[in-house]
Amino acid sequence: MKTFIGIDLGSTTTKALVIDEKRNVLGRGITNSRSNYDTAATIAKQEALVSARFYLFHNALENSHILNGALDAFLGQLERDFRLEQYLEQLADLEQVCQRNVGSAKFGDAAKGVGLALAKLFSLLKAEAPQLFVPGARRKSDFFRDIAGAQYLALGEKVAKDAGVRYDMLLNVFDRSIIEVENRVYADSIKAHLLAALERTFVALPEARAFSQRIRKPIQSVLDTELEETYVVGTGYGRARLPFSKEHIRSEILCHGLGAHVMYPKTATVLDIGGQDTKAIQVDPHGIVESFQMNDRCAAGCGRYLGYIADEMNMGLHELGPLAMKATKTVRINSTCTVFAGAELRDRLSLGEKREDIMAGLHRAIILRAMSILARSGGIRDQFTFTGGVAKNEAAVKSLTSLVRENYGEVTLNIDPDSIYTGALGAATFAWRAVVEEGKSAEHMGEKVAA
Amino acid sequence: MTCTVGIDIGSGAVKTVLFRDGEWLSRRAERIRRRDPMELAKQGYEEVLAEQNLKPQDVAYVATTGEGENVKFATGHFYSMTTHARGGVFLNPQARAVMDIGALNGRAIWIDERGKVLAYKMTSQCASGSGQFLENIARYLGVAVEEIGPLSQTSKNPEKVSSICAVLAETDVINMVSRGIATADILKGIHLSMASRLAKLLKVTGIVKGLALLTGGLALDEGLLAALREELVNEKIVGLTATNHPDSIYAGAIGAALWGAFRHGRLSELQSRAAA
Amino acid sequence: MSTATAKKAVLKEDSMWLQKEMINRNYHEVATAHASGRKVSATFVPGNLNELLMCFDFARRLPETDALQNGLRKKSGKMIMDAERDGHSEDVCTYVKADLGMMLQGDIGPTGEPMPKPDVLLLSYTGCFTFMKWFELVRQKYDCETVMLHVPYQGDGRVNPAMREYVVKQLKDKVIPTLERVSGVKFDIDRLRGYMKESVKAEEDLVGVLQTAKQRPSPIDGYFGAVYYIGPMFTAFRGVPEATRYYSVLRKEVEERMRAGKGPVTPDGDHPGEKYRLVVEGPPNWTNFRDFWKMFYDEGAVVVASTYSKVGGVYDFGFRHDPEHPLESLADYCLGCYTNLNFPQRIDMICRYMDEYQADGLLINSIKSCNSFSAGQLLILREVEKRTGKPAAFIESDLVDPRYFSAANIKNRLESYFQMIKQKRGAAQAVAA
Amino acid sequence: MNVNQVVKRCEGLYEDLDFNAVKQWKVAAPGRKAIGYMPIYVPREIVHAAGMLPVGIFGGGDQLEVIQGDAYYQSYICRIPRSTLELGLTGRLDCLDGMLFPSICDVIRNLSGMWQIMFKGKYVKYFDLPQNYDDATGGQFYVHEMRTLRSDLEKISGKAISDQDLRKSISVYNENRKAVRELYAYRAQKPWQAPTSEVYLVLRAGCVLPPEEHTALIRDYLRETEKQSRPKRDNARIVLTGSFCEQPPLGLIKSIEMAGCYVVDDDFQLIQSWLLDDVSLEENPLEALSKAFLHRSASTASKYDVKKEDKGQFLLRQVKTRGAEGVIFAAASFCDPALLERPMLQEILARQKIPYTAFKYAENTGQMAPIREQAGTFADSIKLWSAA
Ligand SMILES: Nc1ncnc2c1ncn2[C@@H]1O[C@H](COP(=O)(O)OP(=O)(O)O)[C@@H](O)[C@H]1O
Ligand SMILES: Nc1ncnc2c1ncn2[C@@H]1O[C@H](COP(=O)(O)OP(=O)(O)O)[C@@H](O)[C@H]1O
Ligand code: SF4
Ligand code: SF4
Ligand code: SF4
Repeated sequence: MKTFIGIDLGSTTTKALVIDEKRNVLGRGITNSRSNYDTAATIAKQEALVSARFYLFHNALENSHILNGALDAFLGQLERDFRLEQYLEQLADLEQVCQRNVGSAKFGDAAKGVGLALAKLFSLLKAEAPQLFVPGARRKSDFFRDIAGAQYLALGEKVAKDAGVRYDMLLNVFDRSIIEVENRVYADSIKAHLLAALERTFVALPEARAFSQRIRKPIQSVLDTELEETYVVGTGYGRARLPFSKEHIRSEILCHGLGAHVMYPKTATVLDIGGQDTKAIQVDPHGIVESFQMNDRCAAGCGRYLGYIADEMNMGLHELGPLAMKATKTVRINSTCTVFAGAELRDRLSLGEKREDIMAGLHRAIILRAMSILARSGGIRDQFTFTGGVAKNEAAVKSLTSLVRENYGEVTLNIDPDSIYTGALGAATFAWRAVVEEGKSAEHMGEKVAA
Repeated sequence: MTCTVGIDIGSGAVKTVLFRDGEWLSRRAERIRRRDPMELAKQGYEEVLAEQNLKPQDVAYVATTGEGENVKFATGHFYSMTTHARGGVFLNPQARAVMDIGALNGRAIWIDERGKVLAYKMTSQCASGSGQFLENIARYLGVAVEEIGPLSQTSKNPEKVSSICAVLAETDVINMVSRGIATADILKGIHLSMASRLAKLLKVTGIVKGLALLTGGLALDEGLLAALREELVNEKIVGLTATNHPDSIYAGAIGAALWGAFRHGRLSELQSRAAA
Repeated sequence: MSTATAKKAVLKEDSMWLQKEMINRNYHEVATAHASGRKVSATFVPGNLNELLMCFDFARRLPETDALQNGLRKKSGKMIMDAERDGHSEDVCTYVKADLGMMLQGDIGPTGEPMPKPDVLLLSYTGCFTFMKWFELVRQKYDCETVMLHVPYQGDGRVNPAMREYVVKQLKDKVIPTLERVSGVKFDIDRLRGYMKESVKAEEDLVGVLQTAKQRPSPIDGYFGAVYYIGPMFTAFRGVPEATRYYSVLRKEVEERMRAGKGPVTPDGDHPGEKYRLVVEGPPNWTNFRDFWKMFYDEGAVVVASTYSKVGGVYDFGFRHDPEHPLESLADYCLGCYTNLNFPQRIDMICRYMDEYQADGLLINSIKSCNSFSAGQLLILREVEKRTGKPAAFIESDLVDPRYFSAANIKNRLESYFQMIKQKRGAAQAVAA
Repeated sequence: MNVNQVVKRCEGLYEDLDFNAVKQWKVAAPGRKAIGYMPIYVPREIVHAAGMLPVGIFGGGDQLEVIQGDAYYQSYICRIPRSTLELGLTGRLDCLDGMLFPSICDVIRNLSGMWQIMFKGKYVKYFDLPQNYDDATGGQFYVHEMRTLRSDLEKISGKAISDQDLRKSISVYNENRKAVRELYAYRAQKPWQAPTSEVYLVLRAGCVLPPEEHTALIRDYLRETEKQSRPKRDNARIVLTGSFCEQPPLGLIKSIEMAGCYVVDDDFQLIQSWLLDDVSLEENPLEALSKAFLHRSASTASKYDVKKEDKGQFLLRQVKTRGAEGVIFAAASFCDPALLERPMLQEILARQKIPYTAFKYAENTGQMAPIREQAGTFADSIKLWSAA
């Protein structure tokens, strides 16, 4: 079948989104942006296509009425099992790379001990892996680097102590190895993983096993359907480095404007807070951008700010919002310099302020900056759509809501749980338009992405 | 016999030293790593005392420096440039400039042979030349802190980081990695940008010749030292020679302990005069 | 056809060559002034009293032009750093720092010849506060005689008689006597009149050249190209017969391009075709001038009018130097400089350009250095958008500080802007159809 | 009122971003009008003589959340114009019937035009100050500027301003300036009794109070603080300079004092001490004001020094007459005038062997650690080495 793909190569995360000829969203994929843009784009796209398969599974199984009430539970389990399969493969890969790197590191006499400790550590990691994917498990994020990293840190300290090797050395081996592993694309194993996951799922859900033959059939037929990448459009901060021709690139401003419009057709103002930039965009009733403003060269008050804060507090990004929500007052924070965020935090802590109150202040500070950029672009008009990674943060949303009300009165505020994909949705829509409305055909893409 | 303790509470580490009549008896350095610095200060203080079998009442003056203005058990506080200057001449009597590169800020201090601050200059808000930035990047590149220096020195084509902002500089570095720039060249590039900022700070203070001693946590980074030497030549500040000292990280704490002794002397003098 | 093209190419070379020659000769004149017994003056571009300085036989330096030339030659970065090392803040205008840095490096001019210490600094305090500090700094370092000409600001959008009188009085009581004393040359008002007559002719031709951009396609780029065209007029050449000749050659050349229906000439040859017509507010970036320009013509953008090409005098609304009233007209010239206009006037001017030059939008290049231009530009943006209904965009760079030119950032915004204009245009056409 | 109460009152006035004091003054009698002015100097006498209240607008401080104001300024422009705009756009300056923007720098100059566009219908004047100090040239121009202001205000109030009115107002302000001079002299003498964080607030009250009331308030403060003896600390005596426009946050002033410095002279809110001595009541009042401005006014980076030798003399006099041991340059970030002036002044201090240090701030600077460190090191070095 024909698919249209948008890829948004952000400074922090790379997002991909697939739509079909009727502009139904088939799938979304995300990965952390990394040093290798091609890889990031490829992985995001691959993830989106995997998610598209799940969507198609859903449709196929639904049509066959096999699992009636139990369909969602079944697919949820299948997805978790699939993630576990993926995780285990990457973990095995990581172990291998780590062991190799111990050899090349200058650890001298300690090398042997580190090697043994690593072996121990990985056996623990493997043993714990299924735990990470049980229903309702909390993970630091969904990226391998973060999940594996968090586990490695947590278990590594004790392993190091028991084995009498320096913890620093274990950390160093990890830091060296993770880059190599995360830049590997495991394209070939996806089908195999899906099939293996299916087996796991049948184990986990004995009720479903009864219909295993009838379930396998539609799944296999979905797997046999070729998802033709009819047209791909790239956007985002790193778009210039995508191996696409100019025809296949759109500015991120246009994509965010259009994406927001597709999600909420009445959108007039869009705010996007990403990792390194904040954009305020005004769009007309057709989704065409009328004006826009971005933060200037200083990265103060963008998403990365929260990243620094999270690092400083040794917390996951998704934990910041809930902490700030517990605040009973808002500490005034004046500087939103990302780099000094940690210093500011310590400063306030030493003055005896509570963590949650400071967090509330930090979130407000970010939103204040965004409010200025919005004001600069012409203010907030009804309806107002908030997109980008920071829109996932409930404390940021709370600050925004109250500041919008204070300054602009009642406006409809749209936040989609998938708002991080807004740019990719816009790009996919441009891809669709290029073929369906303008009759273009894809030019030859860079090999790596086409592969 | 006068015992004094100097405690330097930095943003990266807490350093504690014990002195008796100008003689350095004990030391402690503890990376903060998200622990409470005030606790670490107390711990360091207790440890240096225990090491010399001393009790708190044996200590004439506990001097803090760095972010230690609010330490409860301290006798007095000196500001870090004052203490780094004094510590600098203690470590190397030839030093006429002290450059302290901490986790967040850099400072260049021009001093005389007694450790008097003649002029100084601190980095301003933006922090792409800070220790923390280097540390973050090293982590990203998978390089241990101790390896940074040696690796940087192997670089043939250093790639300079132009961005003034640490956040944007991080992106610069990521781009470099994707362009296939060697790790050594990236590290050297960062060292060079840091060095050029430091050279600039130094020049602004007005010092033209003498020995410049690196203090603080980054002083032992040989790569930075080498880069600084290059920058001094590039910038034609030829009268200055940069160097470091194995105990450079303690400079602030040493200065505090020594100034504590000095103030103690003054204070008892005043007291005896008042009694008379 | 081929002969015509060939001829035009030669002609183009004529004006370029003429200008290059003039500028180099002036640097040489300045460099050798003291050896040949001439005194040297220094003054600023906005409100430069070139004709008056000529009356005293000064060799004329313009520190802003030095900074600009050093920027184009990529030498300014180092100079700025040197000035910062000498105690200057990172926050302040980089023109000043480039100039002071050049002095610190031994005052070697952009052409490689050593520049002499000025004998007098004519501080025409027009439209920029920094000018005052700049010359105070130079005075403190080099002990030059300084004479201040305070030009009041058009705070309520007009020049009142008291303002004019104040300027003229300063010219008579302070400026002219000081220049006489320093140069040893007696002031001769008829000499001034004579130079002014030359100015008028050149001014007429310059306006003619800049206004060809009203054509579609425009034969010139009213920003990137115009900064070359205004060179002689805004510096040491206004009033010099050579400049008059330059402008008449230039005008013929441009008018010929216009008749041939050709677009502007770019460093890469002919413009690839006019897709977007823009008005630009704010000075250009000099350190990456070619790259910056390329970002425009690669996308098919032509600048049809700019405010920067008026910094050394706003001639297109009728002002000409007036040989009949020389001192009064010098005063009017200073008072009417672009940066001496108040905000409503600046906005009116831009809106007028948008309309008369049929522009698709306004682009503001905001310069970190220049508070005079930049403080409040975001209001200009909003007002012009509101009044013309045309989209405006905002980019940031610096004149001569290479650290503040972020190519990726600017390109990103420009691309988004052009795509936006295109998309809007598409929508408008769809509605029309 | 004891000294704490006086200070509390001033603090209340300082923190009140809604200018309630002005509103109260206006409603106290029908038809009253208030005119705002920005740094550094306007002849308040003329406003006062028109029966109006001159109101000093010194930005929004560190308590104001600037949202809309930021929309008009790039990151490399100082903060005072954006917070002032914020005050205006949020309606906090609606109690003003006009705004004066004196010539201080390009930023304020441009703001005057922006104000005309954004606050249509309000009286706005860019008030030019002469940079030529000859009575016949700059003086004449300046008198003309003042005359314009006078007739503008007459139009607004609907009644003429007589020379007699002007003289009366001049004498009111002569008295106010005298009180300010007393305050400065007292602080230089006993800085522990009059900490600058308090002196600043007492001065700042003059922005919103009628001059007569402010004069009384200063004297209350002096009388009351003298009654309450406070501990004297071993601090370094310094002159603080460079803050003539955007004001530092109070926390910064406190930090400097906490770090071991006594501020014995400064250039905060210069307008209050701009004219160095009494303005003559004998002459034509506008000419008297002009002469005072041209020949007897404070020096600041916004003013041209006619001769090279004049540069820095004012600062040197401050250091000498107040018995200061050093100078702290504290300027607003991105303040071109202050920052360009600084190297010249530093060179002069260096020649005189007067120690100095320098840093930048913004009116909403929140992190004081670097400030404390620099001021502290400076104080340390003065203290530890003063005997040596
Ligand atoms: N789960 C989450 N909870 C809260 N904040 C998040 C979460 N995920 C991402 N973010 C925020 O979003 C930012 C990245 O946003 P994104 O739109 O992906 O940026 P970009 O497009 O620049 O890559 C991060 O810096 C972080 O602050
Ligand atoms: N052995 C080392 N080699 C290189 N850098 C080091 C070393 N030890 C510490 N550092 C760096 O020094 C910084 C801390 O230095 P320090 O002078 O203690 O700073 P502060 O006084 O601000 O805490 C840390 O950011 C760390 O990167
Ligand atoms: S370091 Fe901080 S203040 Fe500087 S540019 Fe980066 S985010 Fe902005
Ligand atoms: S501020 Fe602007 S006009 Fe003034 S000297 Fe600098 S660049 Fe020129
Ligand atoms: S702080 Fe400085 S630059 Fe800003 S408005 Fe005031 S004088 Fe002008």
